[in-house]
Amino acid sequence: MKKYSVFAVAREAMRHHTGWTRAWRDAAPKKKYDVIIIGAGGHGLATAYYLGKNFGITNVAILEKGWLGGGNTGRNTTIIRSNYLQDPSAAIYEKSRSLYETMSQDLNYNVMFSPRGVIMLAQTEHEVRGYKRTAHANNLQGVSTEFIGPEKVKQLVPIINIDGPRYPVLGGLWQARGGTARHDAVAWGYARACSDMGMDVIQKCEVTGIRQSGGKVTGVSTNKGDIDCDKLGMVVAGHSGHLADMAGFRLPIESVSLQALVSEPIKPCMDVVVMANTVHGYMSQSDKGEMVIGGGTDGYNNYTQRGSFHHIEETVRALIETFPMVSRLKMLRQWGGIVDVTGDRSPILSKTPVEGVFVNCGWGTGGFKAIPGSGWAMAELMAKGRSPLTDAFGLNRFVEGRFIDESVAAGVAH
Amino acid sequence: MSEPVTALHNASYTSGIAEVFEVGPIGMITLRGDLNAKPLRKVAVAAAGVNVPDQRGILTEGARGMAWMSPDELLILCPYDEVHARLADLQSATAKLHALAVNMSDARAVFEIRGPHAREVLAKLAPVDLAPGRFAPGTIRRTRMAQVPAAFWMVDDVTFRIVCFRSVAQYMFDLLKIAAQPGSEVGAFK
Amino acid sequence: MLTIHCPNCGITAEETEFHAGGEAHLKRFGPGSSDAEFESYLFMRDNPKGVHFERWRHNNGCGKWFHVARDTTTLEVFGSYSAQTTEPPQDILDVITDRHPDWTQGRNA
Amino acid sequence: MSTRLATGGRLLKKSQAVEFTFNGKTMRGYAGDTLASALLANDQMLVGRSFKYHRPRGIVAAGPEEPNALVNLGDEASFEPNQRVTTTELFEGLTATSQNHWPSLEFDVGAINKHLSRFLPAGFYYKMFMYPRSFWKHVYEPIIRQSAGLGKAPKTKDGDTYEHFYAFCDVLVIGGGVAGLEAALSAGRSGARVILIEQTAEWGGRTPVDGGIIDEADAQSFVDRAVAELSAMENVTLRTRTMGAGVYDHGYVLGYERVTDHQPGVAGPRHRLWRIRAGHIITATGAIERPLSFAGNDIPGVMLAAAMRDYVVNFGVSVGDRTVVVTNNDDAYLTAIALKHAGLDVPAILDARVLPQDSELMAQAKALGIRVLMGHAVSSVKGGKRVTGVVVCSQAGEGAVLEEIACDAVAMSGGWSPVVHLWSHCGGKLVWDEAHACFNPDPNNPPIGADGAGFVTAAGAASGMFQLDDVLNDAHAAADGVTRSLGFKTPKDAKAPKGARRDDAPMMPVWLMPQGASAKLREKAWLDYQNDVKVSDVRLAAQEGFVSVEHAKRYTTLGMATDQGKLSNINGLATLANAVNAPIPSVGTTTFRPPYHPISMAAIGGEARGAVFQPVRRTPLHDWHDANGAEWEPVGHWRRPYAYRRANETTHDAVMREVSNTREKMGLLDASTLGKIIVKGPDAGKFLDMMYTNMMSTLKPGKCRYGLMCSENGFLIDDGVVARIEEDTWLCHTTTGGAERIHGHMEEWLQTEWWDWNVYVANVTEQYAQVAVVGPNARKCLERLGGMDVSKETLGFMDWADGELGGFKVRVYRISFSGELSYEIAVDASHGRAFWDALLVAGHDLGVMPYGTESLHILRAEKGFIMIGDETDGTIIPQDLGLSWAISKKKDDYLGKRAQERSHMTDPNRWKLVGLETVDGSTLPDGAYAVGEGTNENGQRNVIGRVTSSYHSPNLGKGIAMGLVLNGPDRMGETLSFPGTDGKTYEARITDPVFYDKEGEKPNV
Repeated sequence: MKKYSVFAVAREAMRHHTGWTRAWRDAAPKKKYDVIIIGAGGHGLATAYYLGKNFGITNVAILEKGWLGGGNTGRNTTIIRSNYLQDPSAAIYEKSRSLYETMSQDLNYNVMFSPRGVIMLAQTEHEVRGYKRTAHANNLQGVSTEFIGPEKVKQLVPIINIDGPRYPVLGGLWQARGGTARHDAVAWGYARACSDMGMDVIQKCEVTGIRQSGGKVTGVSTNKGDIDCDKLGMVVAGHSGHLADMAGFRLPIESVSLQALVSEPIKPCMDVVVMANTVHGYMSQSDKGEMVIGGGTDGYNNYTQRGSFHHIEETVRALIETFPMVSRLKMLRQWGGIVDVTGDRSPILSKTPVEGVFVNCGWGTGGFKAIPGSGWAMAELMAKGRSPLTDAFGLNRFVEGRFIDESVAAGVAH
Repeated sequence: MSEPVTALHNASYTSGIAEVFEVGPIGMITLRGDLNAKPLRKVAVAAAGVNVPDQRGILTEGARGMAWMSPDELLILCPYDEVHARLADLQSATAKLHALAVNMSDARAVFEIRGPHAREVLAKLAPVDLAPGRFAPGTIRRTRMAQVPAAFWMVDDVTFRIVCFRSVAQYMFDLLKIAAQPGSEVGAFK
Repeated sequence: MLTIHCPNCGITAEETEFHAGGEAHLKRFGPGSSDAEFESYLFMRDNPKGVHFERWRHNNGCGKWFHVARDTTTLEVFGSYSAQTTEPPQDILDVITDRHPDWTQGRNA
Repeated sequence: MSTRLATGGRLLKKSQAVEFTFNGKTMRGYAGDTLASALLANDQMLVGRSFKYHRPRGIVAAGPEEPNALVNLGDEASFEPNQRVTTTELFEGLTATSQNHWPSLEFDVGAINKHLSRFLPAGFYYKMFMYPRSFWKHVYEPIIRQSAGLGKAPKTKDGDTYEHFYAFCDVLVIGGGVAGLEAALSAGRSGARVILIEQTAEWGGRTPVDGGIIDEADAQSFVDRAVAELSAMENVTLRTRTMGAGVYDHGYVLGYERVTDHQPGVAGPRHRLWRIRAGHIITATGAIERPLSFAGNDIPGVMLAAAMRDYVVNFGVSVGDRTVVVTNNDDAYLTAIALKHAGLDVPAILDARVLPQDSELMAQAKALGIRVLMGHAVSSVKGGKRVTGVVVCSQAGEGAVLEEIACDAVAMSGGWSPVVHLWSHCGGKLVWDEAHACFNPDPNNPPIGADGAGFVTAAGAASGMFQLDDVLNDAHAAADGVTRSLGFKTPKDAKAPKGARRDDAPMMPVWLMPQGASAKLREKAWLDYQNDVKVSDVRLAAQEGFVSVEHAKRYTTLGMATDQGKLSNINGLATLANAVNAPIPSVGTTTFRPPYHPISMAAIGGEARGAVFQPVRRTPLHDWHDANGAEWEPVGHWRRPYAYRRANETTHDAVMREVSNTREKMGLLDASTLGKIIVKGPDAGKFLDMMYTNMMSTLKPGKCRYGLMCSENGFLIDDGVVARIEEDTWLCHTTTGGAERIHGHMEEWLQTEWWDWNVYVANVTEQYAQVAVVGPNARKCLERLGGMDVSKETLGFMDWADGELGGFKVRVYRISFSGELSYEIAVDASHGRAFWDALLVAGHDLGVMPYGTESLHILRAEKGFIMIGDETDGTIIPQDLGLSWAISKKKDDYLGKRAQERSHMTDPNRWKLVGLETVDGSTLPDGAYAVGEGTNENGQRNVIGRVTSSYHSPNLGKGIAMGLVLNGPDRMGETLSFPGTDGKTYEARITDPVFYDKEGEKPNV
């Protein structure tokens, strides 16, 4: 693989860039792999990458129904933070965040991780208490966060209105080392590195069946033929329930549409990521200058990658109230992604009832930030049969009532 | 007992494309029960002084009236100062039935929107087809107005009555003022 | 932005008048049930790419619950029916099979 | 130079001159101008800088597809960045400034990037800026960000208002060109309810500009007739300046009406967002011309041929004196002819095609003396900030120079692409049209509506019709089919007007000019003007394996600019297809997402800003609180007084005063926000036994009982006092903000699980103002009001009674959340304020003083009472909180019972509620955790408990707290360490959670 650097770019410029080679090989499936990962999104590619890098398992295929990174990896608002309340969450998200810090160098691919800082606004007394609690927890979890007052918020985010008549800003939970990254680049960087280790990234390869013998996985059927494997990882946000169906087990998952939008680009006006949970507004400014805005999820099951417009309305009015300047920007584009949501809104990284089949799903609205940590932990789980990072995220928690609840109680859909 | 006071002291706004008035207080009783059962219908008619309306219907006669709210719920309208007497009558008349009658007069605020653009003002706030011929007197519509639940009906072809919760009366009034602001005629209803 | 028909008050209105309530026809398991039954009742949800029977409430309207049969991949709606039933009625099933002859009723009902 | 012609300009009102400024320079135009035409009339060809290389940019289009000419418009409260000059109607006093340059439009330092452009190909930033690591955040990224972006960020609060409008129709026709007009006519005549919207201020679209003939008269007369007939139809609504912004599921469409953008200062909303629900949608959205990819096609003065025609015909503006036309189709000949007719010079038409014979338009052009060079192409355009000439070559070759033609403008046409955006938003599929080299809507794969049938039909040019008679027939037939399917009948004799056909020669797809252009030329051939994506970039992407169209788009940023690829998408796709040797349709398109054209955030927000951003719920006593120093706390949509701060008091002082006064004398609390739900019926007792963990069916009428509610998942979700009103009637109190939730919860179970149980519920929360009269003097105060007997004997602790106090009809509950003698009194809301005032008078010399929510919290914490939302967080079961006494052991079932039997719920190691007292009397930090020994496998410090509430108690003179602690109740007296976030560690002893009046004597007097 050709190393990327400013010198390589300069050298290529002299010959009109004719010397660049493919970022990843265009592979056809082999008869058998040690490990097959279904889903070449960020999580699937990262799982494969760390199987190779940490455990030397490189006889790996990553199968992708469409184009790699084409699911939620390429359609989220790229927020990276680890200021979670519960220990298991903080552990895996912080692992993830720390891996993001060195990802560009690890992969020799600039994923533009920008540790610009993330503020979660406290706009009610309840939120103040909640975030102070989180700050205490983070302090003991090795996650560097701080509860800051409204003046500091204003200083970090000059365009914010801290004395809105409705929800004045009372403070915020500040994670200075949170930030954003270039979402596509994460997938591309991992794909390139996996390919370089000899793994096969196979696009337009749709899995149509999970083959088993005696309760153990033997391979998959695909539109490109049957492929054998010893271990199988399902890493297909949004479609996990569908795949589990094929394997013959159920997941505590529902798939819903999550929406996002961007404004037209403007000159830099906001250097940090702001999340206003009371009013449901999440905003950062991309390097291109677009205001990147996260919306809400629909209440109904949906596989269309479209959502209902009233969620966009709710988000936009919240942002106008929080950042008055948004009023005179224009919405450039809105889109949706399918997220899979579990019974406690926390992810599942787990063995399954089928031996050799592992599942990584249920990241809901927060998967992008977890990509490297999730891959790291999933690789360990698949290679060694257990990982301290995934212990708490097993499927058995729904039987035991041992939930990982980051917000409110698991809703009882009756 | 003191004089009853409405949420907004009967505030009004008359400088826009339609006139907005907070009216009331108005006597309102929620009656729940089996609407197909004759005894209950009889009791309801006795209390309201009008017939039991059909699905989504409202019948009024002066200050009295009755509205169909759901398959097991009616709203009885009467003068505010009669409401305790009406309620007592209802409760004794339904003592042997499985039914529930409660006073909701104070729980709500009532607005009246008047003028040729009244339909447009409502159509800015409620996801309801308000074109002439599609919505007319005789129907009550329970829906959402901007961000709160509300119900409305037409008193005549240019007048609406809107009922919402008392706690959001100010919000509703502010909304209606904005929707009726000068220069905001839509001209969508011919 | 869906339109939904409420069979209780006869209104067809946009989604914002309604609240979605998840999978329909769940059987409640209470004390005395097994761990697996109870887990399944609370968390295991049908999540089909296709026909889904689900609960809705007309919360900004008549306040009543009802059921809807809907396709999760096209958002096509096959019909609304009473909440006071443990399975989808035949007329709804007929509409579904009429439009999608290959469809077979799964676990969900 | 570009200038205003003496004649022409069909849209201008020349009697009405308009003055405006651009970059501070005063300019003049006419009413009817767009800002684009007015700028061109003032020879302002250079209007902006591109995104990446900061190359000079001129106006290239005449409609919303314009990628280059974006300006900052207005100032202060009306400032708006990225406004397209082509869609901005000129008005008196308009001020515009150009964007994305420093220090000036003419001299931009950032333009150095254009000299470095060969070092900045597609994806360059993925390959560099990685070392050293810290440089990305501190050096590279800030530079890139500063160089990117377009307009300036608005600084002043928006001064305008916005609104929504809900509209319903059978047929929505989008696009007011001749196709849209004919479709609307046809639909309107059937009696269907029709809405017709047009994004510009004018009806008619392109056809009148292009000199189309309808029914043997000029198209304008058809347009005038159609508009007149439609206006007269009762069932038709017409709207100009209203764009179809997005098509959503089930026939939902956003219409974006710019109500006063063209006349700022006039009363009324600036934008109105129409939320249209249509039975069927007809998209008559026309087509957009494509640029040609040749070197230097981005130099100001190179313009789409049809746009140049628009400027001449509609606005009487010439873009240049000498215009070279370059094309692969007949349509561009119209521009040459129009220019010629306007007295302008057209030195040559470079037509890439080689044709056996001349078509009608070619013959016309030649007859006007225009030199037509077939099989020719542009090798490169000469010029910097303005075109100075073109270098001519053979299309078939590699760019060898045949001649140079001096000119100051180039009109280009690469063919036309139907506007399929709205068709595609909801999943409508496309088919490739070989003849016109474009994607058309596939009528066999429309977007699917609620009934499973297609709900969008494309008509006219938007469906791939390029002959006027085809366009009209198609529009007529589309509307006819749609109205019939909806059950309307079109009059039998109705048929489309006759459009004149033109004998056009076939177009020839040209994706690169010349076809063998060298790498050097390809590096100057722009696909996406705004984002600076060139043919070479797409080729590089393909070479590096980014062969999926989405990969190529994202890698190069093609089509991701503010025009969303309206000009670049097809050219980019074709370039990609060529690079990978695949047919264009197999490469596919990227997904079309709403909006069609950017719409204001303000319009999306509508009226919801400031006072009506969200509903505020006010109690009947709100005004009194507001007038008496209330500091508000939002609780759900309610506002409750946090404390009543007096002059010279801090909020903390106020709270301390209120707490002490309530314990010593008497406090009043506005408890109106607490939910009140009536539950009635023969099965009400059975029902409440399921809802609550307690046994409610055994409560006696006249009595109250504290109850807990759990979710089916076992967690505590609400609590409150239940009063049995009559044999078959209960009143359930909920927490503030819990009323709607719990009412809904009850209805849900009644309607969907136990529908055969005879129970009715009603949420009567807002019927009452409820006041808690609390403290040693409470009874005295009520006795002064006079009326019902409120003595201990008649109305004991946990009793309730109806009666009269001070002439008010009241219901009085002897319940206490403070541990004091306390009455909660409900009175009809319309009398609430008068009752409150009466209490203040009666209690005046008894020390009456209202208290807020913070005091409420401290009073309850002193008593060890739990608070939903403090001690609970959605993960807590009653057993954790020492509330097992409130869980009936006699019941077989209640919601949450089975869940509480799961292994993790019965785990003896669950943390349990205790009191906590610091050893030094200080206040524990809220939310702090108690640490145990060592760390877990993930390196996190082991924790054994946490603080759930913590306050300074003025009555006890020290800090008090509650918390959940591992084996807490068994560890009384032990000291735990709580590291704060302030660097200190707090030591606290485990105690009983009841700090005040442990025997509970005080409320029971």
